[in-house]
Amino acid sequence: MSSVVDFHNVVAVAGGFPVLAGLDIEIAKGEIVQLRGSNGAGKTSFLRVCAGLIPISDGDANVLGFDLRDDRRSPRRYIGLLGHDNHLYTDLWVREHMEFRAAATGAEAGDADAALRRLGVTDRLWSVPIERLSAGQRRRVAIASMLVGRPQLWLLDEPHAALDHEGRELLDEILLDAASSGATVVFASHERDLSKSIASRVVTLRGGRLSEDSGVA
Amino acid sequence: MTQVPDSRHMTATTATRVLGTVALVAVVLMGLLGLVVSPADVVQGQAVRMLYLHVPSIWIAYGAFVLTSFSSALFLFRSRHRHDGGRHHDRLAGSAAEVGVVFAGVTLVTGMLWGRVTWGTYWQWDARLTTTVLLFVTYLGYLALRRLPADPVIRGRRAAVMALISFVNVPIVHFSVDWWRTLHQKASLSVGRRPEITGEMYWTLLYSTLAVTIVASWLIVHRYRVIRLEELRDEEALEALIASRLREDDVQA
Amino acid sequence: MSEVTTVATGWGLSFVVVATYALWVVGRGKTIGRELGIGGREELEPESDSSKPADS
Amino acid sequence: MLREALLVARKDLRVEWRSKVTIGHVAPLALLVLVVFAFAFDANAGLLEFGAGGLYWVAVLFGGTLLIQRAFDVETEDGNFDAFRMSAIGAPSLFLGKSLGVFIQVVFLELILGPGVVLLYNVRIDDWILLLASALGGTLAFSVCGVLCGVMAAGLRVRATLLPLLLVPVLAPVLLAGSRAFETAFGVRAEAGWTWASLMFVIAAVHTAVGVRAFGFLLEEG
Repeated sequence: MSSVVDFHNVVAVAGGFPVLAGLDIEIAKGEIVQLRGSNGAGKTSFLRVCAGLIPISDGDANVLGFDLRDDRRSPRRYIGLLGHDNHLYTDLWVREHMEFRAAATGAEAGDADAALRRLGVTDRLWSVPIERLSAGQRRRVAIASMLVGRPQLWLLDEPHAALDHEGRELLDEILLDAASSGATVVFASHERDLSKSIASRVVTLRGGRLSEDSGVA
Repeated sequence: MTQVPDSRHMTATTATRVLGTVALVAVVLMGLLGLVVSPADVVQGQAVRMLYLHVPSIWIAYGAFVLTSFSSALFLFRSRHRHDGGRHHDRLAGSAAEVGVVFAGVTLVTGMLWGRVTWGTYWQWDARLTTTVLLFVTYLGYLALRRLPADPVIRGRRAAVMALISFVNVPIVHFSVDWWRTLHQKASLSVGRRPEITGEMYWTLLYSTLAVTIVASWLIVHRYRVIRLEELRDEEALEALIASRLREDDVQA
Repeated sequence: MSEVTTVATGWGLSFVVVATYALWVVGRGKTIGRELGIGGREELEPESDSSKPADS
Repeated sequence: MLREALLVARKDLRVEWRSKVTIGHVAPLALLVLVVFAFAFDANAGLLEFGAGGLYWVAVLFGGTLLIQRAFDVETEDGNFDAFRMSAIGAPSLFLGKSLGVFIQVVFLELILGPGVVLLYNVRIDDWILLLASALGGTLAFSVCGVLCGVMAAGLRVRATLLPLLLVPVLAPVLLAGSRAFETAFGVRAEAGWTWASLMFVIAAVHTAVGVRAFGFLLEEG
């Protein structure tokens, strides 16, 4: 199986701080990896480096076959990133936002509707300004925005945060579906019990490096 | 300038010590020539002595801004091929802009005082003064952008783009202000005609330009090295942080 | 203001501006150098005149 | 590229349509500026009529700067620049799209300010074509320069103060040209209106070229 993420001794600096300090990790296609670690361990930064948003200053990093030292842009179109922020235009209606996101990733407007339905955002909410949604509903719209791009590599930062029980199960189901259809999923989460159910591998980061790795299940 | 002192000498090297001495002597000589030896102008009287500072300062300010733009362009488009990631160009752009702003300030001060004597007012909407004041503020903005805390590469790129924007704007500002002032009020312009400078005055002016250029180069070289030191300090702090992250790992693992 | 005073003011102000800037640059270099723990040599012979700025 | 730019512009106009910041906040403020100018000139009809062209552009600058601020706050408040970096939309398209969005909003602002100047300052329009052409050129130049400077200040804590500091010197020639061109169009000055109008188109073209080439540098982290 080819590796989707292949990091060797990666150092990355953001804002004058070494967010990754020599990270070695390899993630294979179809894996569901849960990232753990205390605050500031480098979980978010790892996801952003994978997405090509933070440049690497040392080591070798390969994502989806692209060498991040040469080209941080090309892999992005195959990657879906759900950050801490939801990346939502809060003034827009849910449907308008989704239409824009779909068009921006080259998907059809119909895909946007399907993605919203999949996340359980009902038609009733489509003509409501995102501003008026609850935190959980916003998170669902954010996940739907990501789903619409049909990424090969899913990078999610605390995706379960703000979601209710039903939402979490829904998300787990979506992630399992994605992995079984050949996508790779990496998500950061503190919640050990919950994630046990879907993660095929648990990786712990500490101080910008790999500290524990449960290995491929 | 490319060879940064091997951190033993802080910002001075033998070469720049010599340059500094030369600059000091040149300035003393410039003062003597400009203020004592050269004669007063027939039309302008003593006021002509202001030009020995004013004109070289304009030249330095413009020259420094051109250097900033040139280095910024190299930083943006040529840094891939350099092992330092173009930092050299970035440092040069930053130090030149700062020195340029200082001399643009000198240009404005001397220009206004010259105007006080020649026109009777500190400020005329003279094309050159107006252009200079706009450039002065433009590059103050550029320096403000450089001072913001940010990743050095991000900050360097932002500043470099701003330098390019400012640079393409220089001729636009120049021509528009020039047009503006020549399209009407022709009279006020001819009142303030700069004198025909010949003979001793000419040589004094030429010499002053040389002296001020030496001073400016000394300043740019030293500012460049201070920026280099700042970067060294940041790099050292970063290495310490990386080391502490590695220890953090050992202790807890 | 007479012409002579004006000229003197102009030269004086310019001198002060450039000298202040030059001293600031040198001072900043020394401060950071000391933070970095380099340039101990400089502290042994602080009167290195030529590293002092020249001004106009 | 054009399709993507239109997509971005349409999104920005939708955001405006839903939030009504231009119409609701910026336009009334800009009108108020026109009133305040009358205080400054002691409501001297002659002075106001003569200065109307310049005052108009100063009001546009004031309102437009707020618009540009807003156009980038929309992008940074929920990390939307990250979404742009991850999307298929290239930096040149984003630059053109944002500029187009700002342009259309500034045109709206001017549709309110224009009649305001005519009515409040008792201006008589001599040359409609020159007026419209210079308004078009000035607004284009304003939009592209504004977006270029706007992205540089975007997301920074000091953005509210930094943006005008960067923008106003860059726009100084536009203000100069716009004022002179309008004065000719208002018939208070008999010279070179068209020269000034064309200068603004040149400025717009030059900065568009810079923006298309350089916007990518401003979007990436490192």
